[in-house]
Amino acid sequence: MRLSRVYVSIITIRHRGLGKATYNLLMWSWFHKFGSPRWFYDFSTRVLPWLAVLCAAFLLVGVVWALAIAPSDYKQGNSFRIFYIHVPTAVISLVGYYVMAIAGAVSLIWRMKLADIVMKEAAPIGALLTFVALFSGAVWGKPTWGTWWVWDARVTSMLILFFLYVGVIALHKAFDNPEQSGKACAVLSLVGTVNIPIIYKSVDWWYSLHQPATIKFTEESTIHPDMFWPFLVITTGFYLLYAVALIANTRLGILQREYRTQWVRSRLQE
Amino acid sequence: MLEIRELCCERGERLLFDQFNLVCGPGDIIEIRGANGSGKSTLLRILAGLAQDYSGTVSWRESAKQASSEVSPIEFRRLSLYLGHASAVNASLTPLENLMWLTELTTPVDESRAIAALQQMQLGECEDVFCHHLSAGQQRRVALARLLTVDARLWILDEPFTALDSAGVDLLHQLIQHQVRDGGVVVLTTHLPLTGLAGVKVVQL
Amino acid sequence: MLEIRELCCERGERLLFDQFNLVCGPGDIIEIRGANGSGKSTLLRILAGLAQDYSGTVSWRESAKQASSEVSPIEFRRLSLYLGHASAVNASLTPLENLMWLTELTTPVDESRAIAALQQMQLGECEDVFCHHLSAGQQRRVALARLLTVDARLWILDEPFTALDSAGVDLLHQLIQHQVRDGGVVVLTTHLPLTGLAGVKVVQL
Amino acid sequence: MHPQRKQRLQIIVFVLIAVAIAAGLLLYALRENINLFYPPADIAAGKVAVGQQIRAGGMVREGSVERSEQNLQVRFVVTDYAADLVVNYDGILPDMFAENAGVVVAGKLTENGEFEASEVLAKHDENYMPPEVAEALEQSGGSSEAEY
Amino acid sequence: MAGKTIIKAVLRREFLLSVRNASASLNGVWFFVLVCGLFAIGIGPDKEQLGGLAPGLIWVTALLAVMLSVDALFRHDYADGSLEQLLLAAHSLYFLVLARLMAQALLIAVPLALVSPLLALMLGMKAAGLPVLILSLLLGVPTLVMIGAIGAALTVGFERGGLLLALLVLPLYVPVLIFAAAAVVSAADGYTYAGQLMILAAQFVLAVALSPLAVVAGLRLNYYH
Amino acid sequence: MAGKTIIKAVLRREFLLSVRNASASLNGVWFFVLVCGLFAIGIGPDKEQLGGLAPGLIWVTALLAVMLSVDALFRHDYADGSLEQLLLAAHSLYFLVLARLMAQALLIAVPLALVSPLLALMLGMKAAGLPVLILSLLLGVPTLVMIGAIGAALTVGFERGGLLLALLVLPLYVPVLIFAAAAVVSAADGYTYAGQLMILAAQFVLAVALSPLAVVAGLRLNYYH
Ligand code: HEM
Ligand SMILES: Nc1ncnc2c1ncn2[C@@H]1O[C@H](COP(=O)(O)OP(=O)(O)OP(=O)(O)O)[C@@H](O)[C@H]1O
Ligand SMILES: Nc1ncnc2c1ncn2[C@@H]1O[C@H](COP(=O)(O)OP(=O)(O)OP(=O)(O)O)[C@@H](O)[C@H]1O
Ligand SMILES: [Mg+2]
Ligand SMILES: [Mg+2]
Repeated sequence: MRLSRVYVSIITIRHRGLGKATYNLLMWSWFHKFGSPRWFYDFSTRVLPWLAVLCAAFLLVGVVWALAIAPSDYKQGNSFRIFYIHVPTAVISLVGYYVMAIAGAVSLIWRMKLADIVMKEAAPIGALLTFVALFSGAVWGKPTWGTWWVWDARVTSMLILFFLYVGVIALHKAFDNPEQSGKACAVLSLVGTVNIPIIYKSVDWWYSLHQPATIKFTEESTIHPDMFWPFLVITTGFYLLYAVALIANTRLGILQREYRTQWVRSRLQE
Repeated sequence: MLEIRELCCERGERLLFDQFNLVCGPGDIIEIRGANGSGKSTLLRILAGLAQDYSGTVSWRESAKQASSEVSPIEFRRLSLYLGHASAVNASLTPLENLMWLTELTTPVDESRAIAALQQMQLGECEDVFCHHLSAGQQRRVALARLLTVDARLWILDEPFTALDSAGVDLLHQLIQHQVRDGGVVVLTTHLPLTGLAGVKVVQL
Repeated sequence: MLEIRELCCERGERLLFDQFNLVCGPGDIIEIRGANGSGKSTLLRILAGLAQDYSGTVSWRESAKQASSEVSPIEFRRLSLYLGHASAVNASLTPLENLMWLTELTTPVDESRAIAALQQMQLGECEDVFCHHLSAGQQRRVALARLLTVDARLWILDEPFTALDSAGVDLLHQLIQHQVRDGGVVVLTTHLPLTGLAGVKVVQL
Repeated sequence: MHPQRKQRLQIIVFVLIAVAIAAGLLLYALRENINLFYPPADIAAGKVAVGQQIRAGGMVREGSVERSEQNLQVRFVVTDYAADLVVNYDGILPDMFAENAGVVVAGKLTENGEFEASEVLAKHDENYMPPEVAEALEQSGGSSEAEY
Repeated sequence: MAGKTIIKAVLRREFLLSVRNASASLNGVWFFVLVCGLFAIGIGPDKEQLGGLAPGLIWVTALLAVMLSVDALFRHDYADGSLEQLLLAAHSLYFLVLARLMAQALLIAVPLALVSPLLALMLGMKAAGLPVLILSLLLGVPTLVMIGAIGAALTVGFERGGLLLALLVLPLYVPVLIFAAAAVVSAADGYTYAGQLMILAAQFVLAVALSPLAVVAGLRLNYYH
Repeated sequence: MAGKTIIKAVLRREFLLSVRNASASLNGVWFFVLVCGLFAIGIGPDKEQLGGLAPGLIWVTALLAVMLSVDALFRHDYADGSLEQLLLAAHSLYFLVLARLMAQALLIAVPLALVSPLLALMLGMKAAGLPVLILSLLLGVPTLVMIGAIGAALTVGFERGGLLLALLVLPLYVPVLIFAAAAVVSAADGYTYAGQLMILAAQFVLAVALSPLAVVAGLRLNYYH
């Protein structure tokens, strides 16, 4: 009985009987400070320009390298270059879902406004990336597979991912109270996180035409280094682009949500 | 004992109430008064535990002195009864079926008591007519019959007199009087003059 | 001139009214009174032309003398305005959008008149809030604003005072008084004492 | 215990038990072969019934492609380097279809052990390299399966 | 003329509501795409097989999408009392209902028709069938809306009307389905399809003229007492 | 114990309502039968072809039938205020919601499973697949109900929620569809299917435990203010 009580007090984060320090740690007061929209807005004002410059640099170098300098493929010729758009967008759109879902979880559990805004802004960006991955894949499919659409595992699961994003966006649009829509979208994206691995596994098992992984972490990649380096550069550029887009949109979201507060007024007047 | 401290709530950029305080104990009838749209219903929903976006505290204590006697939310739901603008009467159930369900959400009840309650609300004849055939006042009576079957300490009634005829109003007055005589608390809103009730404390919103 | 002859209506094996007769002319305020479930709403719905299973006749004549001056059903709909328990206010439209639509079903209207009507009903601030955010009384006011924009001769109002605060009740009293002074006819039900209105004819059901 | 906490504990215990059961079921399921995609070796081992709709895949064996003169009939051998599968197909082949390249065929096995394809898809392999490298590899006798 | 004001008012409200409510017509399109995807997943990815089935699958899906949209047509207005006010409008209900139905038909048919070529290609339908697919949807979906509205009017008073509606309406959808699918299949295979389209058009014209009568009667029925 | 009374009360009401409301569960069955019939019409009656497609078609149809049933799950209770009273019940909502969902799952799954062999035979599926078809429906449909309920809870406040629900819920239905259809196909072709059924069962168990959490959160947020 005593054990269960300890357990319950841990999971419900009850502070009675716990040390003040532990309580502070568990209540994440520091976490809330950094989670305040105002802190984020000011912080990002300083960071965003640097990030944007870095992003532009990586993308520029990456694009030139990928399109002009990197060799063409021995089988596919120049159509292989779609690789440099397709793979980064595909990977980031997946990562983006988790960014959204984690932000949703944080906003639901700790009622953090910033997380709520991040989650909502992550959805359209993710959907756009997914769309680009689908589209570039389709364009690539025509020369390589002979058809621009197949119901293959990865392709199908990507389509489903797209719909998961669209669902979150539609749900967000359907409410007119931002706090309600925040909770609703958080619940939905969390349900999605439980499901995404299941969907991926199930679809993966279902049928496979799409190629297996080229870029591997545990063994050596099956791509020639001359092709791999520009890929790394451009992928870094895309990650940065994602970050820049998310931060910029979040700033807009913050302004929209907090436009009545004193600090937003003062920032806008500057 | 119900205690409201520094309640503050805003809706669509309008501050409905700010720094609202209220303490009431056994035997109190509190009438929340205010013009249309002043926030009475919102306040009652917050008391009942339905609305969530407000700041401040609402608590119910078993004894006024001990701070530790604050009850848990589930316990509070067992002790309180909320009756809002929507009467929660399902159109395709009979009055008895509706009443049984609504009651059992908080208090176990046997059918005979429910039937007696319906009879007291003058619904004896309509016991097994589907509720969508009932008149507006009769539907309200079905919802109000719950006051007779549930053993709650705190009643939260949002315009309970709506659609009732004068006999119904009198009956409800009696029920309220009875409840506070037993040491209960009643918080209600209405736009009618509450002349039939003694000892009403009016709170202007 | 409204003329009801030998109206008879039964519901679920209960005779609500039998051989009901009523004649009223310009300037009349008729209050239908009765206990909950006595059939007031049913009667009003029959008058408005919504319910159909009854026997007897309901007719509206331009002049009391000529039998041939009875108007056609569509003409009658243009001349009458029915406001029932359900207020016909769509939750995802704004008050103005709701009012415009409801009015234009019978009377062409321009927006400025509708806006003025809403202002008179104290809804000026909520002009473009979606109606599901409005309080019960404010929704009722949206429905009632139609009394100001529609040019009807006969008002059929089923418990129009529901959810209104005392200012709202006074306002509605004035509107009714104004309507009958202009030679209109008002048939209404309510469970409130109509002390604020002069010359009400009560019909017990 | 506080009734509220007791109920919360009940929920947690319930969820944990459910997750454990689900994990057990999944572990059990993963031991079964539930894939309908077969390499030629499995087909040769008789794991596939005649007439069953399946998908098979592997490399197109070099020099095995025979095209008909009159119509679109093609016949080629798919191999996973452990066993061979003879495939017949009547239709337009995708552009990327080539000897020594990956392919996925959908269809069914016929009585004579050959595969009647209703669809042929070129499966792009996961190797990317410049043409010169590929040529060099070719000359040195390696296959495109080369590792870096 | 007063009639025009009323019809305009009804149309304005219709468009306003369809814009407000979670962009309902767009949702119809998403539903359309999703269900086609589900079919591909359920049946298996064999493109040749899917290509042959595509006209049938697309049309059955369109039919379900219409049914779902139509279900909500009067339900909310019934609940909040707007429907009784519509029935008391000072104008022939036939034309009011017709206006609403036409508006809905437009709002539902056009998005479906626009997105259908994409789906058809994804399912591997032959490109030759595409124009006829679009045409058949533009002609057939409005008919489905009109027929569905009859069911919606009859079931508006029931709590769980959605499935009851399906039961009433789906059998009536069969003629449209048959001719529409046949037209698309013929076109995809390079045969003549004018006949089938003519029949679809005839059905459309009939539905436009007759269904408002039935809808009005159905709506009135709910206010019998 | 008070908890038991409440759960019993919730279950009693659920069954009463489903009996009263135009026998809603039966309507699901009719929908199931009708749509399968439409497929036979839309695709053409080539029995051999249909037989191969049958598992997929039947399962997609079942999935739509469930979605339609689930849509009404909370809508009416929301409109008449019963839902707020449920949220104020003196018992952990998790178990109350779980009870309702289980009741609904039973009411929906059993009739579908019972009628499915008939449909399968009509569509020309091999008889070997029948027992597994029934089993897969009994295991899979409850999962669909649980997942669908999450969407229903989130969209309960919207006028035209049906299509939005589809958008939210159908993508999540994919895993169930894949394994269920695969189990039936394997069984019909004489292969092992235990693995797929196990996975279906695992999904069911997970859904039972987790979906009430999401449903409760979803219902609550409609009463946020
Ligand atoms: C519409 C069609 C397509 C879609 C939706 C799609 C989707 C994806 C996705 C989701 C990934 C990331 C997978 C992961 O990280 O686990 C990916 C990676 C990749 N895709 Fe595609 N794809 C499509 C077509 C193609 C085509 C036609 C090709 C070329 C033959 C291709 C080549 C690749 C490559 C090389 C990768 C990187 C794999 C790795 O290294 O992990 N894709 N694709
Ligand atoms: N999103 C919103 N935007 C603007 N105003 C809102 C919003 N949500 C709620 N409100 C306002 O909040 C108030 C809520 O009022 P509430 O229902 O509590 O009033 P009430 O005092 O019960 O009125 P009544 O006497 O009419 O029942 C209304 O004035 C309403 O207009
Ligand atoms: N099918 C039916 N079976 C039994 N009784 C029915 C049926 N349909 C209607 N009734 C009865 O008919 C009466 C209709 O009452 P109506 O709504 O007209 O009352 P009312 O006078 O307006 O009452 P209130 O003051 O409560 O609004 C009710 O008593 C109702 O019980
Ligand atoms: Mg109120
Ligand atoms: Mg009445």
